Amino acid sequence: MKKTHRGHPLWFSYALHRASGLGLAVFLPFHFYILSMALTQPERLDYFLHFAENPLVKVAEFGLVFGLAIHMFGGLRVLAMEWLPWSDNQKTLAAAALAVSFLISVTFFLKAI
Amino acid sequence: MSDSVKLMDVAIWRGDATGGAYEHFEVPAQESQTILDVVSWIQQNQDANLTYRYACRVGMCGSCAMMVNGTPRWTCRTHVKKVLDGNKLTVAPLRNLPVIKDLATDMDPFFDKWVEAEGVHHPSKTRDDAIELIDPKSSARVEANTGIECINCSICYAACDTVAGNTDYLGPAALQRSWTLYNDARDADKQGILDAVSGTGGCHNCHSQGSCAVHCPNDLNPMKAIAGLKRATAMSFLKNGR
Amino acid sequence: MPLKSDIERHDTDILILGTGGAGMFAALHAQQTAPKGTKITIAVKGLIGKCGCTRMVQGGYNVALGGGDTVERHFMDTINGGKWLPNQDMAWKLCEQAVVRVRELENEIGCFFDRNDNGTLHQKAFAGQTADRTVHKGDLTGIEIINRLMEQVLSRPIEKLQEHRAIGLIPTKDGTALAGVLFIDMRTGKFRFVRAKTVMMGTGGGPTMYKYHTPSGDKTMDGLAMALRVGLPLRDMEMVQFHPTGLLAGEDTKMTGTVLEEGLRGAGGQLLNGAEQRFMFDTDPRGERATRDVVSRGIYAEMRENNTSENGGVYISMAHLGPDNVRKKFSGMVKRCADSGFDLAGGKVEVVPTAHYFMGGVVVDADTRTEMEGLYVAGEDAGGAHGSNRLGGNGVANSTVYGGVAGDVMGMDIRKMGALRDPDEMVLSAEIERAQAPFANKPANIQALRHNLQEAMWEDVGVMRTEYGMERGIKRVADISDELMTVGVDSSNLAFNLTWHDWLNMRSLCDVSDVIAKAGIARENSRGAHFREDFPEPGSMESSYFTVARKNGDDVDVTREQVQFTIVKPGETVLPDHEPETLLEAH
Amino acid sequence: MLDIRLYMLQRLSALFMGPFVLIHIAVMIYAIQGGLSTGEILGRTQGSVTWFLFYAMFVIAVSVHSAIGLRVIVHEFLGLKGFALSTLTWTICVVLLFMGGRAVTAVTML
Ligand SMILES: Cc1cc2nc3c(=O)[nH]c(=O)nc-3n(C[C@H](O)[C@H](O)[C@H](O)COP(=O)(O)OP(=O)(O)OC[C@H]3O[C@@H](n4cnc5c(N)ncnc54)[C@H](O)[C@@H]3O)c2cc1C
Ligand code: HEM
Ligand code: SF4
Ligand code: F3S
Ligand code: FES
Repeated sequence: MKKTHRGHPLWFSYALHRASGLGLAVFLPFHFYILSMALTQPERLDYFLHFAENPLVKVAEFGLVFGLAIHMFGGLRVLAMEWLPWSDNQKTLAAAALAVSFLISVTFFLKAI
Repeated sequence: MSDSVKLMDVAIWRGDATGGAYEHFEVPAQESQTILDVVSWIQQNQDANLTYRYACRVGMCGSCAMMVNGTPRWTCRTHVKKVLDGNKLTVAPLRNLPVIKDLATDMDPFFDKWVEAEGVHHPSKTRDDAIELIDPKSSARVEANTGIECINCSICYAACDTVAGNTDYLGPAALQRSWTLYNDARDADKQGILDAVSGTGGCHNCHSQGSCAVHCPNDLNPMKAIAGLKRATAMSFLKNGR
Repeated sequence: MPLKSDIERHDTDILILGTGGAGMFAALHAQQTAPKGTKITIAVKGLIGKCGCTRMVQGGYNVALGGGDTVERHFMDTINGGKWLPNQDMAWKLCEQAVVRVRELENEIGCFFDRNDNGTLHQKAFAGQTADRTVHKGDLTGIEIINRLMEQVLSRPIEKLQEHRAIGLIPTKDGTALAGVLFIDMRTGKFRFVRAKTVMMGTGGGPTMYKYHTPSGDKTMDGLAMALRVGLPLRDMEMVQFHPTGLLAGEDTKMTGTVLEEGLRGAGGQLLNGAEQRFMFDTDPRGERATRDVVSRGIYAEMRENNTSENGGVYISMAHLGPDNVRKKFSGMVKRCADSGFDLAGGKVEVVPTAHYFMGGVVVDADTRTEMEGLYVAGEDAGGAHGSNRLGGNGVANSTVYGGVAGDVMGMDIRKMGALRDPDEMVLSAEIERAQAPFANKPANIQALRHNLQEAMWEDVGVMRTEYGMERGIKRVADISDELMTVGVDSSNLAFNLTWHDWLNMRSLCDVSDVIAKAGIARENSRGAHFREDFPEPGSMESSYFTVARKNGDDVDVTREQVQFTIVKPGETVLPDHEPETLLEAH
Repeated sequence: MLDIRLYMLQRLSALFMGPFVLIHIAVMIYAIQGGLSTGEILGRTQGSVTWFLFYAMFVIAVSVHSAIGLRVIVHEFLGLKGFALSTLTWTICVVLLFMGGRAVTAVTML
């Protein structure tokens, strides 16, 4: 890939935060819709929940949990940077957020399968 | 060094506000040679019509910045060896600013925003007063000093994707200037500064991409300055509602 | 034939040329003093505040702020440094007003200068000073000064004409007053004539006709060439200051000639010749710490004997002071050298004397007024304040002090001025024709000519001069100048056409080079920056004269004028009797 | 396209959500680990005022937060601004609130 002004850790971390935020926001209405089936069509909800046993869906769920975790920890890093006294190790913190998120989502994945 | 002169393949963006394209030139490589030297050589020897801008040639005036192989750089202080990609160089006008011609951009929007961000001293004293005693080690002064060597080259402005997407965004350099002033004990309008950076184009649009800090040729950190402004404005908002 | 319809016409009240310290202070002060509703316009060859040399100031700003130092002492240092040639009234005002100006810079403009631990301004001493006097912001003082001035100007209702190059001062028909200034709007390539009641010229001289030079690329003596053409007297034109340590990186790079700071020598940096031996102690007991002119000549002598480094200069070596130490103390310089591919901290860097500052300029009074009504000149364009040598730190003090003075004076004078003056249309079209001259010829390489001019001036009218050499220099410059008139520029697209401007730059440089050489011949002694091998003695101070050059038809006449010792006579001092000679502790 | 008010809303809602998301993830892991079936989960949440408040607040925060977040993205990527952008922001917020409200009701109130 051609080198541009973008190729550095904090930009990557920004991109990840944006992608995860967007992903979560797009997923959210579906999530709400499915849950509300409990209200309207419980049998379809059950169908969906069975569907969730499908391994492919498990992988998707892993993505979701990872997205949620990285968005949260990444967001907390940003909040800390903005509101707590400045710290110079933003790169390290961003990497830590990534690592923790990965850990959590892998845990989730392993538990799920 | 070999006897035969090595030729570099240099692609230069040519055009104006209405559009343009890259043109290729063959430029002899030299031992000591900056990107600015390459561009000048082309204008002086191959294409008399090539336009670019420079003044100080030593990294003080911030007028020679261009996109070099995709990244914004001060061309007078960028040695060719540092950026040469195989045998190729690609030079384009600085990103995020309107092009006047070829490699020269219109920097007015950058400076308009500088002023819009209240990037100008608000005096609390006059020439008839003594010079204020200021402890150089006080934390506010130390903070103010960190951003003071900005040469307004607009490299950070070019590196920032938020600037690219959000035309109102004041951008890293202007905001860094506001932060410097906010920390300057001599400035008489701190609230005015906070107000100026709290509007729709203000510091809150920054996504902490950090490209500003990565590319600043003077190793300044506008991202840090902007974080400072966010902190100060948030405190002010919680306290005074603005 | 020039098409009159092709020029745009524009009116203002106060017009300012240049955005260095002089130009920006003039704009700000004019705004403070002029009556409400006065239109102020600032026009500049580059972008506002991003061109010129004020921005490049490293060391700092001279001002006597007490602690034993006085305006009197600053004044005496200036007179002594200028070898009794300065216009004393100007020198006095420079020292006196610097005190006000630095407070203005700090308190109103917002500059922040380095502090001592007790909160007061930190001051240090440049060579030639008898007190710690130089206020600074690290070694990037100019950036701080110009950025702050730039913000002030940008945030005020001052009309901005950026990338507008002044090419002619256009007088009224009777020639006594200035009607306005002719510009090229560089971005479009069109001519624009701007009428104004008062014009301040602050285009900053700039001895860039030398092979090695420090000033900003936009400075090419345009102002002095324009003043010469309009018939104004220029003084001290032989006085070119060389900085001893310009970076030498070969002929193919613009980095060559840029300044390596004075502090390197002050801190103990050693100059070595091609055989890697120190040589400065052969010339002066102070060795590398001698003043700029002495060290420049020391290096030049070595170069003439071919005891040179690879590229024909000498080396500066800092490594014996401990690379880490050097890296810390001179981080800016070390980084700059590293960007150019040199290791200043641990290795040797090639250096060469480099043309730095131009003491000569338009004859003005201490209120910046010239012979011509409506024209004011300040900063490096004005002659007189420094005499034969400018002390480090007095340059930016001079441009900011006198820029402010010009603004104030214009703001007052304009009240007495009636309507805008009408230009001599003949002069106007002659100036346009002049600028269009290259369009008639076949395009050729202008840079090659510039190179020749720089060689000629460096060799024949450079660091050490003789009558024979300067005569040869005049001849060489004349040949180059003639050749320039046969070199064409492709006029198919004049918008932002740098090659056209290269040609115009050469025009100004040739015209002024000729004057420098002629003034050099007229001064038959050696003072300050001017060193004559055939007249190595300074001559008697009491009978000091300065040179005045003026256009006479197609030629230039140089006369000598007696220096008026209006404040202090040679051998005397304005310092009280008990004052020590210097307040500095000996090294 | 964020001024200080939108910024504060977005950051405060984010801060507020921190604990919710953690609990949410924890519940998910716990649920899976414990092999809880849907029925079991619903059995615990339905009729619980605590869970109702928990999820209601979560929905409000997330609606506000996402609406503002999407607003920024839409402005930067699609150039939408002014009235259109504000309308879009509000629409997203209201739609999410509505759908979220239904979901919370379904999960906690039956
Ligand atoms: C590298 C370097 C270091 C220096 N360090 C020091 C120092 O430490 N201390 C000190 O006191 N002095 C120093 N000086 C000298 C000092 O910079 C000058 O004396 C002073 O800044 C001159 O100010 P000025 O306003 O006259 O001109 P400048 O600041 O040079 O400004 C000239 C302006 O005129 C414009 N201009 C030129 N031609 C035209 C035209 N045709 N039309 C329109 N505009 C035009 C230029 O673009 C520029 O804006 C240094 C100089 C250099 C080069
Ligand atoms: C603990 C939880 C969360 C925290 C701490 C958090 C934090 C943040 C922060 C600080 C931002 C601003 C980023 C920036 O401007 O650079 C942001 C943006 C965003 N958030 Fe969240 N968030 C959280 C949960 C969520 C959830 C659950 C969603 C969606 C369902 C979401 C969607 C978004 C979107 C779409 C953006 C815009 C992204 C961008 O501008 O790049 N967030 N979040
Ligand atoms: S912060 Fe750095 S990159 Fe940005 S304008 Fe200033 S010097 Fe240039
Ligand atoms: S690159 Fe842009 S997004 Fe912020 S951290 Fe710098 S200003
Ligand atoms: S030319 Fe001045 S910074 Fe490059």
